[in-house]
Amino acid sequence: MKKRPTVGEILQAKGVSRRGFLKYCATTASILALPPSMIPRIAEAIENARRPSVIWLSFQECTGCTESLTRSASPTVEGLIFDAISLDYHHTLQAAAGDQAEAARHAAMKENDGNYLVLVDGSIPLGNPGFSTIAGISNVDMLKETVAGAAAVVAIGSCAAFGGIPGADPNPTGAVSVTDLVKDKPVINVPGCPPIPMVMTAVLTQFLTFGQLPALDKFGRPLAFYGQTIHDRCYRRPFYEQGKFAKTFDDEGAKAGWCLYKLGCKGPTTYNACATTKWNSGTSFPIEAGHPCLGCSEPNFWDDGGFYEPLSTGHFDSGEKLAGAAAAGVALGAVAAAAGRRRQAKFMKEG
Amino acid sequence: MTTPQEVQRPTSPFHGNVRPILNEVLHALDKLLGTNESTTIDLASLPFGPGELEHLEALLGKGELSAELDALGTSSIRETAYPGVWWLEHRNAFDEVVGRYLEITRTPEILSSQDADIVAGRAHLEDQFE
Amino acid sequence: MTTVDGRHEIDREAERLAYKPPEIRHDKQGDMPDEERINQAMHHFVKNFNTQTASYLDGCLHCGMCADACHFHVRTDDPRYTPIWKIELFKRTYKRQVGPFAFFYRLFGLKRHVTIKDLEEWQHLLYDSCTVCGRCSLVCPMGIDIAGLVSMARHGMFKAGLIPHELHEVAKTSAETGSPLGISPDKFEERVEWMADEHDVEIPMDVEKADVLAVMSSIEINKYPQSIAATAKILNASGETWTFRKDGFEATNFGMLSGNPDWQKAASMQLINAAIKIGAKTLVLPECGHAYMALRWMGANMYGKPLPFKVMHISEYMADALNTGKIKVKKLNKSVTYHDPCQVSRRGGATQAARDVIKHLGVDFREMEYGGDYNWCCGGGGGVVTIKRADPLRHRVFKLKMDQVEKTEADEVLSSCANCRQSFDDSQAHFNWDYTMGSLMETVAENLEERTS
Amino acid sequence: MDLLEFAKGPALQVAAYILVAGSIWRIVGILLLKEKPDYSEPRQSGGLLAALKVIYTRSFTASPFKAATMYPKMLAYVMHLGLFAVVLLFVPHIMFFEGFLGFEWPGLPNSVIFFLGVAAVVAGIALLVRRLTNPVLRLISNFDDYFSWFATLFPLVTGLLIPVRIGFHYETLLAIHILSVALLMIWLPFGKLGHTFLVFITRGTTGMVFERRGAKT
Repeated sequence: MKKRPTVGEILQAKGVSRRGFLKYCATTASILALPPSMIPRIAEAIENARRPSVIWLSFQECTGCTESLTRSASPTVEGLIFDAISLDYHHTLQAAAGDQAEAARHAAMKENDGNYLVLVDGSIPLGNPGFSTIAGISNVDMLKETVAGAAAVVAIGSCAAFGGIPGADPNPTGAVSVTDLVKDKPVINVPGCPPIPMVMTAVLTQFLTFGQLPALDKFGRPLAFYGQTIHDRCYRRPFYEQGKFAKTFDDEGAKAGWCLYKLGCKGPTTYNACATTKWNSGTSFPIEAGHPCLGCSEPNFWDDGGFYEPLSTGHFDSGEKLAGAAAAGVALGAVAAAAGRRRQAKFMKEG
Repeated sequence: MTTPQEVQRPTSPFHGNVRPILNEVLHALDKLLGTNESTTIDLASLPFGPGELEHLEALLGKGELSAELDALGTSSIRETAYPGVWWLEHRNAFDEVVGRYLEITRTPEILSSQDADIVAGRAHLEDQFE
Repeated sequence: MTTVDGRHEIDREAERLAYKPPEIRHDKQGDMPDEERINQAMHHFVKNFNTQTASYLDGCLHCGMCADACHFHVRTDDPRYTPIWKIELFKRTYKRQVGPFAFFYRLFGLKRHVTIKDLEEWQHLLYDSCTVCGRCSLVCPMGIDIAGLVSMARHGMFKAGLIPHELHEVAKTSAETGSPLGISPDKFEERVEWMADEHDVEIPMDVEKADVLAVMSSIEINKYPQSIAATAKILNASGETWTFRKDGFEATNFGMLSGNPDWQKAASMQLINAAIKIGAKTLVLPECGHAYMALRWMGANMYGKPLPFKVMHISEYMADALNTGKIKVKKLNKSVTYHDPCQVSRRGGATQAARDVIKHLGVDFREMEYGGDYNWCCGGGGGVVTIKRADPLRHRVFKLKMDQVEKTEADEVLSSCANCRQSFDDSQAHFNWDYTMGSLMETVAENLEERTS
Repeated sequence: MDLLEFAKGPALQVAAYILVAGSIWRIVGILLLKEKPDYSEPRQSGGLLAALKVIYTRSFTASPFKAATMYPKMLAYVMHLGLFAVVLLFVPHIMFFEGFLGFEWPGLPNSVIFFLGVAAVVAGIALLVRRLTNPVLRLISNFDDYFSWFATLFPLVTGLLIPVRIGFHYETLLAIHILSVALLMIWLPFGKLGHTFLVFITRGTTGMVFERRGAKT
């Protein structure tokens, strides 16, 4: 097996100066949400990192995640990272199709056995294997086959990470997440609908530079990006603290950019980096655009109450049951009083 | 193409995110003077409302020195009106900002010539003699 | 060599080294077995539970503020004298037997059964250390009428035969003879005649039909007989057709104080029947606090329907007569303070009457600090003055009253309750105090202006 | 279903049923006991107006008792007003109520609410210390007093901790907060916290009984 070049070698071959490299490391640190003091270590790690092989599997998905990633893959710094990986299989992006494509997948698996990364977007239907197939192979079979020799699996997007929209109630296809199926390999969840492209590349960069998996939260998400809530990092947070809320999408509060909590913002319970990393090369993010956070990077976000229902809203049934409770109270009270009176009468008779 | 409706930008840039940064810069300057320790603040990791970053930039102003670096796109390294506080902005080949930092230091490291480059440059110079 | 008095044990737990106070005497009437006493107590607690008492017993927050209003607690700092604690057994029985969640209390044993030891201990709390003055009811943030509950709790204690002997004896005498001091109708008549002679006043007795029935308390008949004459003078002066009756003269109600509702009813009915018999429009109660509570506010309920006559305390009657000009009094040149009988003022609502009378007397009236409705009790109400063993405690409590009176620096202290007067006299003797309590009624009677018309 | 969903859904729902049923049970259980008619001739009119009067006036301390009860009364005021403000004037709470009432009212800024909440907690702790050290309160206190204290302070503290975070996630703290509120709702009708509704009945009774006598209420 020929030795893949290190990233340092690749950059050097491209005539990038040390200053340029330092600049690159600084921006990488920024992407990885690492403190600037880590730059020297990153520099060292990147210099010696080698191109890994990546196999991308797309199951029940909308290609939004790929769109998100490829939109970001204009030649930016993170784009360089993609130059540094070897995307050996991605049936949407690759030119090859059918048997040829599958052959490429098998070749990559064989050549990099035990070292390649598997990226998955989309959920896997278990209801009927025929619901979603690629080259006649059911999603679940392809996943199991591909993952067998992988170093790690990255579940890209909320569908792969948590089941997502295909898995939403009533879940007609019996969709499950990658973690539901892959138990013996490390799985990194990069949820979001879609995930922030920079976050996707950062996870790969992390793997590439340090050769290890990032620290994960209880949902298997890299803490570096999913460690804090949107609410915590939201520039509108001061308005929340002041109790200034937009009540409709076109009132004075909305125009003044007040907090969107009342409009159902899920920022306080949503762990993601949108508020700082932002979208479209740092242009904006939903709250900045005036729309509450939907909480798309959280499990079951689709089924977790209305998007426009404030978080503090309780989920009550109709008032009828409450009226029933009240009626029960009246009955119990009457019974208790009657029992009390009966006791009194009995005691009076006894003297 | 026109936008379907005019979006009103909030008139006030004050969401309260600028002040804490200035405070942090102040402490970093104390540290620089005290223990000669440099600090780098990654502005991308901090929340900013519309207009706030510009507000911060304007507040810090322009100092005596500014340099431009041309490596993997241009970068501007500029001392602010407050000596020791540097504003660094990295751009990629497409002139998109990819990183923005405040460095509180005497000279930002990236301004210094790097050994690896010196070695490569020296070899290059030697070639000139042939 | 010193010898140690072995009768008193040293209490080493006390804050300061001290003798253990002597055990409180627990009195028992009758020879019921303990089981039966508990049963009786519980049954007669339970009888009292109605919407009103339930709302009180369910409402307590255990804030303890009533302790700050109770003279017994304020003077001793003994937490057991916290008013709400005095009805703890009553409350416990309510929660266990009748309250909305009684079922659970019984099922899980959340409130333990009342024991004979509890009842014995509470005898001291429900009788010796509560004058039913109701001051605690005013501080309670929930507005619980604790004094009223104490009265009801006494029903159980009485039926269990667990009340102080003296009070039981007085109540029994009252039930048997119609007077707590055993004053027979003939003795009463004798006294009336004597007073008529002594004070040269006409005193009608056993008139068949009269607008006003006047009654007296045994304390007055026995200890302050001049009250009889004073009553007569005032009623004569106001031009009423009135009478005393031998078949209904006793205003005190020791059935109520001791906690026997049957005796309470019997005593009240005696007066009610006498008044109805002569077709009285008004029944004038003497200077007696608890008599006012017994007849004015509880009489109709004993009767079972509204009374066909008005019930007035003598202070109310005097205020009315003075305000309408039926009687007139000379102006007095002295300073006076007034001690409010709890049952007449605070709990009876006739606070203003005495003040109206005092105003007509033209004296320099000096209201005590927190006088009127927030007045400190004399310490002898609720039957306490009859309980000999409670004397030291009562005297201790009286100190509050003394301070209150002395602060006014008034020449004289007046009141309108023979029971208060009795406690004052007793405590005065105990402390060699300068103040002697005067009677408002007697003061008015002595200073009546002759009718000019 | 995660903890937050459980808290917001079934837990709160069941707690609401118990709160409503238990409160009415207790009220009806008291009101349906035998009535004691009062045949005495009233000195002045009583009735409902008298009840309302006392419900209002007992919120304040009569001057003779002010000195003696100043400390606990002040603490109680701070705690009650703090609780009132926190429960009813905190904007997310208003939204919670709006969720089923359908209308809203103006709230207070979070900083004010936070301050009042902390003040209420401090007052609550001071009241507990008093209960544990004052001989009267030690004697008359029972499980109800201590558990009711806990049931009241627990949601208050968990609520205040949400913005402070301390190592927990927002939704975890929110879930704990809602669960603690559910506990409070479940306990409220049965213990002394029932004074939230009994205060009207108890004070009202005194108003009806004593106001007609013209006696001091």
